[in-house]
Amino acid sequence: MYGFGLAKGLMVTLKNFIRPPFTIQYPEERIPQHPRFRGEEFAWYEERCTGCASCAKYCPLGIIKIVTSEGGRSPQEGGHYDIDVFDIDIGRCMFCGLCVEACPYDALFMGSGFERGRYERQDLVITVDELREAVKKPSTWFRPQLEDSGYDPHKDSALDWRAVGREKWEWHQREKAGARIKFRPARVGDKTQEGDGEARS
Amino acid sequence: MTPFLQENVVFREVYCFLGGNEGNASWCGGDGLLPGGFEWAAYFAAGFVIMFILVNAALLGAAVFVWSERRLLARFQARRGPNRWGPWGIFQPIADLLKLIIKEDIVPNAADRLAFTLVPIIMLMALLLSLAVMPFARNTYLVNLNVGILYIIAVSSMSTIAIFMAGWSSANKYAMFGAMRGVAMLISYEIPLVLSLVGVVLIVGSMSLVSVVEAQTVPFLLVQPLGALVFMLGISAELNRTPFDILEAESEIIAGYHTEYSGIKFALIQAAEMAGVLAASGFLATIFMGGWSGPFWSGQLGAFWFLVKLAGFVMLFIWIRATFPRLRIDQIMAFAWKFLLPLALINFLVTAVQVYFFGFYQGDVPGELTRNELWIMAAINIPVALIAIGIFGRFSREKVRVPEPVFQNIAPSPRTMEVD
Amino acid sequence: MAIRTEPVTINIGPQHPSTHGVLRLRVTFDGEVIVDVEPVFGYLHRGSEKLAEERNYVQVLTLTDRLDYVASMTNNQAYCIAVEKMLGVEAPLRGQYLRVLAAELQRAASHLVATGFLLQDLGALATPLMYCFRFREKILDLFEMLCGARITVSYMRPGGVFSDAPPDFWPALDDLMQEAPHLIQELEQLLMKNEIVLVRTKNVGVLSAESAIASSVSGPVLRASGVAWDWRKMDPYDIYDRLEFDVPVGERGDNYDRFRVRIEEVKQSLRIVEQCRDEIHPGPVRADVDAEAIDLVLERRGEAEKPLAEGPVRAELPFVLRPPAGAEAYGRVEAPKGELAFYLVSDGSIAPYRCKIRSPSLINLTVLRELLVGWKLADMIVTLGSIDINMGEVDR
Amino acid sequence: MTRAVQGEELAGYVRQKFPDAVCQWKGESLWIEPSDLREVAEFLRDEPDLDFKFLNSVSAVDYVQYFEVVYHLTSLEHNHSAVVKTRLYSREAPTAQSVVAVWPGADFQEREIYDLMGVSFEGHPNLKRIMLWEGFPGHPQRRDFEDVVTY
Repeated sequence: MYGFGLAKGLMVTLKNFIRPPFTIQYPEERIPQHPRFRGEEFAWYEERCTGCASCAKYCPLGIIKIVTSEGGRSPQEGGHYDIDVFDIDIGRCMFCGLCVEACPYDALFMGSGFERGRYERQDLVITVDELREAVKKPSTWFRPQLEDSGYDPHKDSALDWRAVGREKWEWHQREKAGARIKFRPARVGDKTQEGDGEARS
Repeated sequence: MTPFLQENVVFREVYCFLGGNEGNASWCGGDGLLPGGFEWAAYFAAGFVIMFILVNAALLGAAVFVWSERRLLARFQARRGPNRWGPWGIFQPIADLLKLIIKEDIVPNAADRLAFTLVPIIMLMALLLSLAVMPFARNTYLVNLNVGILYIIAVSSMSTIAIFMAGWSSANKYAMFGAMRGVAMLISYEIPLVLSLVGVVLIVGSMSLVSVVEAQTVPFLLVQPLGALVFMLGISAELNRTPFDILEAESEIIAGYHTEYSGIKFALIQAAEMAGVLAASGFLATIFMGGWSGPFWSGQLGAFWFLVKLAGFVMLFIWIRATFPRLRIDQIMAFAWKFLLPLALINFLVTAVQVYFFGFYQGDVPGELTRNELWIMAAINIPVALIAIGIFGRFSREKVRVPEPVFQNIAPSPRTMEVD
Repeated sequence: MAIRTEPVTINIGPQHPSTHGVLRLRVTFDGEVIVDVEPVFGYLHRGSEKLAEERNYVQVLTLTDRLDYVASMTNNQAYCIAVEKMLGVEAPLRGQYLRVLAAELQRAASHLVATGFLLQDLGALATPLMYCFRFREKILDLFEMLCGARITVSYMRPGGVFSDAPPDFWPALDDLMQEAPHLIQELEQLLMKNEIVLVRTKNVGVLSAESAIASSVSGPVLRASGVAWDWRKMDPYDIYDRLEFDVPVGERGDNYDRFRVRIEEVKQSLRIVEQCRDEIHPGPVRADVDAEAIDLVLERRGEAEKPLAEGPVRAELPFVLRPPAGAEAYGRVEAPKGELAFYLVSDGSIAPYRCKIRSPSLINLTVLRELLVGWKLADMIVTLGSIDINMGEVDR
Repeated sequence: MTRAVQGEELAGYVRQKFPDAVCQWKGESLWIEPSDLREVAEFLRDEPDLDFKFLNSVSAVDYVQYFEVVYHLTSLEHNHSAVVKTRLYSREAPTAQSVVAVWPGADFQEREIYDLMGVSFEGHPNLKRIMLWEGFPGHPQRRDFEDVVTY
């Protein structure tokens, strides 16, 4: 009989008519974001930053501008560079996160915001003052130490600079102690990996 | 002077309230407000009131239909639809309308201004004229024309002219495509559309929609299943609804004939289209579902029954729109000529034989078929419909055959790995 | 009686609802029938190949996300494979599993988009599109867990993936795998036997196997024409030689076959994902290299130091990669749209000397004229949809 | 696994038919004289042992001294692949022979090379700019291209 395919299609749409919608009412409801979400609201810890500008170098678009000046004290006295300018031009940022990946001192973290709509382009530049004053809820993207501690930027409170570093991270401590150096990298063809640890841990 | 609208309740009340002292005594209780010799003023005032109600009801109905279509379509698509303005977003069409009114009314430089401007008016006019004969409830209609069905068909065809005018005057190739498609398609679909109604006319013995409703002791959907199917498909082609919406196929020709329209003209075209769906649903309900007659209290609840049936058909239109892709122009034409036209002719033939057999014209006065005779006709016509659809569906059998999926399990070529 | 007709030339696009981006087709019609088609490109040309010459190897990765933005994972994968070929490095096993898993999820997502938009082009008013996107959203949620982004993922790195999957990824994947068959079944019920879809797509836009091969067509379009050619089978990269899956092949190469091959491939992709999920084992996800390689880098900079420890020292692949001068590699994957390849040439610096992108969308468009001439306007839209192009990749 | 036909092996085949066409070979690559390109391409496609019916891609690399046009070929029947290159030593008007007649799939790729690299292809049916607009100054993919367009 002809038209059965059409009737079936009608039944499918009817079934979906009865079901609740899958879209959400955005400003009121939100899709739960994963802690790894890469967004704006960069978390920058001035205490950890040496002004080495690795992030600026590795940014594929060159949108991070860093100007440093020598602090008053000598390095022996614990002095370091002062960060005068730390501008991130969000208007051109593509949130690839390479700046975070490049930062050797865990000073820069991605954030979880995505609602930075502005009427002027210059308002899209995150300045150093804004970064200093921001509530620092770092994303766990490329920061396994945060991920291991179970930190969730959407639920937990803001983190202090002492709490975000890699030196607190036990796994890294073991790595520093040489646990990883002995590790033989796995290659295709190795069949000997079964049994060490539960599958897909 | 006896205005031919006198059967209408609203008209009569207004006319008698205002009407002159003379000439209305026969069907008005007493004297009206106006002095004698002013019957014409009462006549126009009463006419205006009734037109005002009807036009506004149609346009408001279009607004409600826009809202409900958007909401229902969204629900079919597992979305939510407009829900910001008012409860459940009910004021959304008003917001849309306000937006469209304050937008610039653009007329392209190369456009034929007069034809371009006339289009929304003609489209809306065609729609509103066709509402004149629709019985909304018992004794609630503008006029009981004895050629009501013919009148509907004739008046609604005027929108074809409007569509062609829009396509031609816009000086836009997309609009021209839409218009050419529209003319080709709409004219083809007129024929099965008219023929599908011939069966109903034969049974009722009158073209008046009022007598069609009164004759329906059994819904004509059962008595005339083929006619109802052909009319439903034909009317959805006339209304440019999926799967026949090639006139304004947004994925092919942007917006079709109204590509260049903006602002209030666009709003009027949309209103005409949307209210057209309502009108078509109303005619479907009237002709095939018994109009205002319901299972009980048909006299008091006539408008309610009518609205329920209308809503049912509107829902069906929306449901189909949410589900089906559209056909191609040549397939649509083939569908009209090779499928709908034979079905309509079969329906016509079978009905004619039945009506003759039941001795419809006995004596001088056309009698009505009894309820039992209608049931017998239904019992014959439903199998006839199924068989006819089956026979004519076979011609497209090869086109709709579903091929079996083919898999080729290629053996993976071995990888030569260097393992250190 | 002969009717005198006059051909009409219409620019379809660059702003048109169904040219899948900013493709412009200069079409000549005779009535509704297409006489000539000429695609015009370049409205989204961003010069990715030139940009790549000024960025280091990891930074180029972020450009690849933007090529085919509905299938970023496979773009990443193709680029990483090319770089790894140049470096002579191979990703560790877990890294390869994660890559394949992500790439197959991406393939499913991309095919869902293609199917949804194909039906949108048929005029199905967004209903199948919404159902497809509902499914795709769930896959994108998984991508967000993996790498913090949904579209422009930048998940993979030369030598593996940037990081292991988070622990909550696996239960979420299990949920998706349980739900997926129902969603696909629903889509099939809605469409595969729908008479209107059948009459619109069957025997329309037929591409013969010979002309498909001659025109370098690849991917589902090639397979729909009856050529069982899938780089995952014929030249297995990553761990595809360990996985079991079938290659769906079309009969005639019409629009319906292309559409059906995609739906079947979604099923096969989910099958692969299931296997990856069951077989994956713990281990590193990013390649380690011998410390000598890093020493070489340091030496070139004149900063060579003594080895830190006795014996072979291994460290993660550094951020700045320097393949040997003169090295070149043609790294390819079977992307959802077809064969996606990166032809990289190195001059020993930190940036590729030349990065040519072999984009399947552009080359698949070669057959467009052949497919369309003689058909109607409505078929043109559907055929274009069934080729499944992405302008980010066509124009690069 | 797709077998890479080594340049030496490929050169053996080509030299039997066209003794002067081969410039050199190294690894997987085979260099061909630009003037013989089209005949060699036809030969590679039609020779049953080689059967390179599928042209993967056409690329051009600017080595400043010369341009190199690279053809990646695959045989679907034998599942092997080859890399054929040709060098064009002209900076002003580098011209290679078009292979569109052999592999129609080269159409857009040759146009793209012409547009971005400035290598023109003799015998191409429709050689004009593809990504950039007509009248764009220079060919941006060249190493010595300087952006003269100001916006």
